[in-house]
Amino acid sequence: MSAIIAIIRRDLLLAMRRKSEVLTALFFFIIVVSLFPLGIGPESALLRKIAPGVIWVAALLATMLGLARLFAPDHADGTLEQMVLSPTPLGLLVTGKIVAHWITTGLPLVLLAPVLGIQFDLDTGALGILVLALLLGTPLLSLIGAIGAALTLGVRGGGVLLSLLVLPLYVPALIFGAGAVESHISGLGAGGHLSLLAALLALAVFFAPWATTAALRIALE
Amino acid sequence: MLTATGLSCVRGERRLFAGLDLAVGPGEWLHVQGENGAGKTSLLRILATLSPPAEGEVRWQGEPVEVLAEDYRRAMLFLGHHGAVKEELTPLENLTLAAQLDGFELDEATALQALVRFGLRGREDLAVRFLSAGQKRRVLLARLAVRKAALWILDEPFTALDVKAVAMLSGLIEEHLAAGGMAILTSHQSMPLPNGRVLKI
Amino acid sequence: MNWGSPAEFFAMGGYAQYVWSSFGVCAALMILEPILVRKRQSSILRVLRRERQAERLDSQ
Amino acid sequence: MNNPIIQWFKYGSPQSFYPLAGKMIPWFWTLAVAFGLAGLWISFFVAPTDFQQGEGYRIIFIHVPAAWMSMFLYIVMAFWAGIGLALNTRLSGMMAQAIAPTGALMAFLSLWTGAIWGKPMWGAWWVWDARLTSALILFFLYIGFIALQAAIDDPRRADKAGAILALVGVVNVPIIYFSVKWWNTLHQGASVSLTRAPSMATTMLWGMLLMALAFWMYSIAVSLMRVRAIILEREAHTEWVKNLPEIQGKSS
Repeated sequence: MSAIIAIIRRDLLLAMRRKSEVLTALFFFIIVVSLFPLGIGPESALLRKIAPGVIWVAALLATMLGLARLFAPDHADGTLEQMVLSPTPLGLLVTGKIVAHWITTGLPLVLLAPVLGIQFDLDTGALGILVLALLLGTPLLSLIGAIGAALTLGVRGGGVLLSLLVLPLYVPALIFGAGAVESHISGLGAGGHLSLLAALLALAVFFAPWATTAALRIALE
Repeated sequence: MLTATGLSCVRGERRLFAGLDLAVGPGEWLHVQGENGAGKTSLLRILATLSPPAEGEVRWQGEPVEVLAEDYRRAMLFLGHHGAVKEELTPLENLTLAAQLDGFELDEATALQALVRFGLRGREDLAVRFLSAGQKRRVLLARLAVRKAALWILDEPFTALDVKAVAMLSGLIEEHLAAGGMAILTSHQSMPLPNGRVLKI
Repeated sequence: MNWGSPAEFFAMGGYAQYVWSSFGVCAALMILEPILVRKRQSSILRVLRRERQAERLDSQ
Repeated sequence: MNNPIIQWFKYGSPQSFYPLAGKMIPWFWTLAVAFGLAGLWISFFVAPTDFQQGEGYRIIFIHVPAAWMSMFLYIVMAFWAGIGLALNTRLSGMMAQAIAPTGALMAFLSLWTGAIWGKPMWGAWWVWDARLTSALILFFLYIGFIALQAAIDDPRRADKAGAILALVGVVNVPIIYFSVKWWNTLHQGASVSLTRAPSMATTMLWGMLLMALAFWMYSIAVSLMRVRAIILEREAHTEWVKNLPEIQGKSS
């Protein structure tokens, strides 16, 4: 357990020393979301309708930005090798790294989403559901993305390949996440979507670190 | 005691070596020599369990290393081509964090002492990216000194070190061997250390 | 039998362009794929034969 | 490890599989052509005109088998990939690699025929129908698998990385399919469905079944051809490849 906390602290410390990267992903998110009204028009009924989808798609893309650097720097300077050789099981360390990735990329998106939702004229209830859905969904994005990041480690054209591998796997998260807000707005209640999202998250928590670990070992062989 | 029997390594379509046997006991060290591309690094990576051998097996204290898994990794320290040092962190942070990942707490005094010993006094709180290549390697030497491992597997530990640092490292290895440790290393230099054997591949 | 004449068959009750473009593309791709695989096989065989020949010349 | 099945996988080596595959390929081609002709006969001459969709519905006879095969081949590919990962056999990875392009072709065909069928029925080339959307994502998954394997130089590493991706994909495919269906009902998608359309006459089922068998045999035949090429490429420098009659042949 202490090793998990150590690696989370280490990655957060590194993120603090490289603030610009974290902020870039965050501003990317804000800019992408803010561009939509400019492209579509300021009509608030339409904006309300597209808001959940737009915010979710932007969240997917913003998470993708950070993924390429989830393992690559550690791979380049040899610390990843040391993690594989550490007496602590690699699965735990990988889980720690995924948690740190979520804290630096997912959590800021969750916190910013209400502000962006207001731009799209969402009411308070919908904002709450949006935050809740993102809170369940963004860890899922980090978990699934980690598999892709590990698979494309040290591979030619890794960045583009990463999005090709990961984005199709993000489809369920996108559907249930954006769907939660939509069905709340249309009065159907978001419970079903949110519990499905939670179920997916539970599945990913078990499955993704295992797959990521296996992929990392292959990449280092 | 580390033993390996019948190791072979295949990279791509090429067979780098086959039927390789080796044994290193307490207080002994092994100097792996060979031309560029002969498979020195591959051999060390196999011994460190980073990659599986195509054939053969590696045993630690008589048990296969895959079975021992974490117990073997606790007893072994591998330093590869890459420094395994984070550029953004200070030498002190690097040492303590590496120790935590290895599953033990390193108090600041011990860490500081190791850094001073390897001539990094006054550099403890400077991000590693401001250090020279040789100083970066010295951070690694400090890590060797603080981590209690019975077996050291070192890939080209002398690169980028100046005369003084080479002497320090040799001294460190000698101390390690005298305390009953084992070492396997690759190097282009010959090393005047006792109980050494040479493995040519 | 559904069709009075070949012309009727090819007209597909007014859906000719849809039906034939589906079946046509399907047939074309399913003919093309084995041809491409065959090409891949024969090109590797050619390389191997040449290597073998070179080896033989070398040993003579 | 004394399980005979495991032994079979271990010793199902490329060397013994290469000539075996060569012998099997003509048989599968024969079967594919026979089933294909029978299926085409039923689809064009036996199956009656649909009163609602006219002759346009005949696209179903290739659309559905292609869709079935695209899903089935993904599972088969993941199965071989998983075997390769678990037992570290060389041949299984090659099988997975050989199946992928054919699977992608099937996914593409089901998209293409679905879109073409949609134009007269829905009045649009593309409708976000649950089946078409999942086929599209499945196609992306195939492309991802092929691209990942192509990007890694070391074939063994490519096999293993591809295997993990295929296994992750195979867990995800049902989730994706379910989520897309859910999404589709929420948004009240197209009400006409390609498969539910006419009251499934038995002749139609037979036609689809025969065509599916033809597609299946075709997939096996092409995959075997491709796996033979892959075996030669990867094992080019082994003795047994050098001594193959088709390589020895010409000059001796």
